[in-house]
Amino acid sequence: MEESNWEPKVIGFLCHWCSYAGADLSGSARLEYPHNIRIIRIPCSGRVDPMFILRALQNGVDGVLVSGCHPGDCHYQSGNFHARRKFAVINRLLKYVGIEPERVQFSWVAASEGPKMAQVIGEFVEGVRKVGPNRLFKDEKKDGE
Amino acid sequence: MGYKKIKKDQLKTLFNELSKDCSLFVPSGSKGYVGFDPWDGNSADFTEWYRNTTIPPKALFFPPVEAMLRFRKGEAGYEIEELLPNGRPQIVFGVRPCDARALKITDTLFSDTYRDPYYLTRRENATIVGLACNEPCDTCFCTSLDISPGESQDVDLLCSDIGDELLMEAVSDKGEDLLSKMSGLSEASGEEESKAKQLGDSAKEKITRQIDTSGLLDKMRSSFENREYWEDVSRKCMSCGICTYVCPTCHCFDICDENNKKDGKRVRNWDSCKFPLFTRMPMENPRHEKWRRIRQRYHHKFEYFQMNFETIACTGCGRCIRECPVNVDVTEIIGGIQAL
Amino acid sequence: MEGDNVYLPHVMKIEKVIRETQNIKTFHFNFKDESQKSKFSFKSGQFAEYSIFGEGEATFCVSSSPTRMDYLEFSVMKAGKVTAAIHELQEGDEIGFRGPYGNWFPLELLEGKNLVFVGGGIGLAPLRSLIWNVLDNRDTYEDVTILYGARSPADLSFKYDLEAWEKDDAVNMYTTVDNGDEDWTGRVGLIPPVLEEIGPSPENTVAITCGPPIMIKFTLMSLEKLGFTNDQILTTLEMKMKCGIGKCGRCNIGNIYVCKDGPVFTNAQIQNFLSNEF
Amino acid sequence: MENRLKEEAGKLLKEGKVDYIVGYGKGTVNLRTSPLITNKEEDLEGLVINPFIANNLSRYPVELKGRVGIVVKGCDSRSLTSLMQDKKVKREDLIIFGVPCEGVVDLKKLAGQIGAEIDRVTDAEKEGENLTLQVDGSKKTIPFRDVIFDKCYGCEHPTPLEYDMLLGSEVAPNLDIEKSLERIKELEGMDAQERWNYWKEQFSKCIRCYGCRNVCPACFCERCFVDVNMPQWVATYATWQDNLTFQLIRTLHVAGRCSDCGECERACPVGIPLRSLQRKMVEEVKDLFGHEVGIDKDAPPVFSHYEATDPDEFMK
Repeated sequence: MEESNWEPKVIGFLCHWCSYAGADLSGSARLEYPHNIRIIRIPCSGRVDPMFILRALQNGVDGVLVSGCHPGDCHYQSGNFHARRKFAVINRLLKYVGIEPERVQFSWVAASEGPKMAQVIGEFVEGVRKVGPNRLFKDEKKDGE
Repeated sequence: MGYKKIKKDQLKTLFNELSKDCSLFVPSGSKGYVGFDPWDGNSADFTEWYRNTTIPPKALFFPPVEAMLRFRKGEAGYEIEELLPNGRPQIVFGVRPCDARALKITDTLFSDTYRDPYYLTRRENATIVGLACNEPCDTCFCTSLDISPGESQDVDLLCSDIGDELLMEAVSDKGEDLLSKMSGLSEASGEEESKAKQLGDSAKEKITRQIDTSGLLDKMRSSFENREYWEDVSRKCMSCGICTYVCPTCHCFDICDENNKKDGKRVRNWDSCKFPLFTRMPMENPRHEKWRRIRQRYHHKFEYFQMNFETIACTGCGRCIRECPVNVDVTEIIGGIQAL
Repeated sequence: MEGDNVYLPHVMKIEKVIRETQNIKTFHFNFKDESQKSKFSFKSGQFAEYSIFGEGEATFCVSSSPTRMDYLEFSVMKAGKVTAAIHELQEGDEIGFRGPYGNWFPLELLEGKNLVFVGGGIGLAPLRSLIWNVLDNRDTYEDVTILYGARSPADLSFKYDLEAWEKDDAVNMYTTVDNGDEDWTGRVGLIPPVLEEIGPSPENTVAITCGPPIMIKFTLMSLEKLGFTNDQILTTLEMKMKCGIGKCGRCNIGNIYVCKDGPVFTNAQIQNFLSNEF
Repeated sequence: MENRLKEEAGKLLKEGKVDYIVGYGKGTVNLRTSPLITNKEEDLEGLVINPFIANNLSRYPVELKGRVGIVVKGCDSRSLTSLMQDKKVKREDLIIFGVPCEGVVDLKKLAGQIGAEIDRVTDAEKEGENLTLQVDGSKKTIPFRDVIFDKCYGCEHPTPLEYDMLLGSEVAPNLDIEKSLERIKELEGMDAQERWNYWKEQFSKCIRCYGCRNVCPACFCERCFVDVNMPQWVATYATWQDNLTFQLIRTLHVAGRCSDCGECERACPVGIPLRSLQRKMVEEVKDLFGHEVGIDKDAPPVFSHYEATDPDEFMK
């Protein structure tokens, strides 16, 4: 893709009970958020396996946003608390191996926070735009014989 | 065929020259382990430190992963494109006698009944330049398998390190041909020839580790049902694939597709009988238990391969002993079988 | 696709999908490049490597008869990644196919003999290739007896074949299920005791059996009781395979490679090596 | 010490208190030791304790059915405790022989130090602060601290925390954290792109032998995610992309369980500096949750519980 007209393509893993509803709300309130995001609804942020994030990046998306209910608001009581521990180490590890922190982000957005969801997505996409297309897993030279 | 020689400080020039028309591979430690790497024009000083590689030269002919074909789905359905290795000639410089023998062993397998075009194309395009061992490792036991550290009929051209110079002798027509193309060589004297022989003999003496192959076929057969023995010797094994991947004769593989239905490659990759998944079928797995897998590995090398191809599929290179994280030792296991 | 690269698959077109049971499907398929078809031949008992591009290869026998070359057939039980993808196939889809590999049922040894086929579940697939082969040259063979069993009426595969053989006066057809249901009026019972009840004479007879390991085990015992010698029993073996040509190293039982030296063995051969590994 | 071990281990087998003894025996390769796993009393004569007992044996009791008498160093004992926390082994099924550890010799380092390969060494003995060697027939003395594994410099618990019998007297930590984290600091000094390229290069070497996974006591999954094919998370063949993804996920799976025993790195035949990933996570887990691996066998595993006050300044 030409660098000049490149648009970030990002994935959002949003929890069904809060962030997904939040995105829904921001949509129905006609709040604009960038269409660069493809949203995948998940039952709970606790469902997010680090594999999802790495596979998405390996398959070429430019950024991954994971969003769930605020601590204390989990539909399953503690899913997001457990998720938070995981996210904390994922965050540190990915940064350590050299994945730009802008590419992988975690957030808490409640069902009622339509504007916040739009804002989070907007800022996230801008952050990804700043670091450019994801070439992390690309081979430099064309493989093959 | 007379002996030629080259000064070691001329090797760099020689390598630069050889690598013009072909891919030249030499021992290198630049990646953090010793392997055959493409000649990079830098240092040809491996003769000073090189004993053997961690990854055997089989990897140049039967790589850990290789693309076999490409499939593409277009308007008219799937199209298949064969991906054979390019025909560029290769020279592998510095192959030890054990590994040269190992290539002969895998040759038989890959040319038996059905030709394996991937392996054989590379082999046909390759010239193997051997390097006799002056300093075998304490894990070596090639002499038990009819291999001499100082000689080899399995290479195309054999070098012997006689100090400041390498002595060279053509073994095959390919080797003769290569030798005739090399510049910077001079004739070797009879004295130097005998020095090489002497070094070879003393290398032979340095090898103390051994296995006893006499009557081994029968012993293997009768040890097969000795479950207690196999359970005992396999207890410390961690079921990783190191021994099989560093083995110059292990050749088991898997065939996989890239996860892309529209445009992807079918690849062949190393696989290992040490992994439980190797033989797993949906309903059952004949080698689910570790001791069965270990038994398969040693029986394959020392019994089945010998029955099918008249040679033991082990050359005593000692890599499995050196690299095993828990020190499973093939000489101990075969010794144990002989003592049963 | 010319040349001698044994790993290159032919592209095949699926012509028909038949749902046999809940987890077994049969596929009719044909060469996409028709010029390849005339060059192709196989024998009953041989197998091939079938692939779904992007998923991988899997091993199945060719379950149609070489006497009927309008199309080829294979049958698949859904069990893993590739078989699940195969079960998704629709008419017109394309698959990869390389083969045939392995040995075959020795027809010349069966000539002039009584034949007893004993099949269980999807194990009828390789047998039906041979059965149709035999029936298409009916005069060459003596009595033909077929015993087929499955766990339940719903698990019976190839019902169209069973029906045809049932109607054929030149075939002694027996069908049995381990457990019947309210609609089942046929025989109920495990294959080995039913076999003993039918009691085929071993005189000038060859038994050919294929099915799940446990069925094979007890069927062999029943055949022995009936007086069959190991040379009179043929079976096909199943092992995990990948290359199909004796190189990849997984399907061996002792020094015998099921893909290259089999998959068809006499019980005498099996007795020689099976006591070995399993 | 060795004699006491042999005697006590013998008693355990004789009295039927354990089914197996898991310790160290003399290896078949110069200087190396090898796991000695046995249910036969006569084999116990081969038990050794010396500065070359590199293996972490704590994985074996998970696989062995029955009760086990096991020899552990400091780091190994914490792996074992972590396995207790994950309910992979039961404390009551174990008789633990603790070995206070002053460090284990890294044979690669030793070879570098003496400028010769290990098979030239005919004899090696720790004498006080030094290692005395016979190299090609001549005596050499080198400071012991110069040839131990990097992990040993960062070892805060050289004496096992959990044991039934301590073989020898407690050893106080002799820390040189900086030296232990040298490579990690070096990596942290690079920019993101350089770091990524570094790992990319390292994992281009990986041949997927799974040595790292299979020697790791924290890798106890019945079926590893790389061996799962529905869905196929990671290709089974080696590409640097999948190799890296595999190792990153593995690193996350063992985070909070890894005691920095360094076995992964020692096992790796192609020399990938795996400890630089694992040890980094040890630091992070400690920093984030104040959790140190294998300290309290009754505590829940770090990722199966949480605190309301866990850090989340990284969350938006």
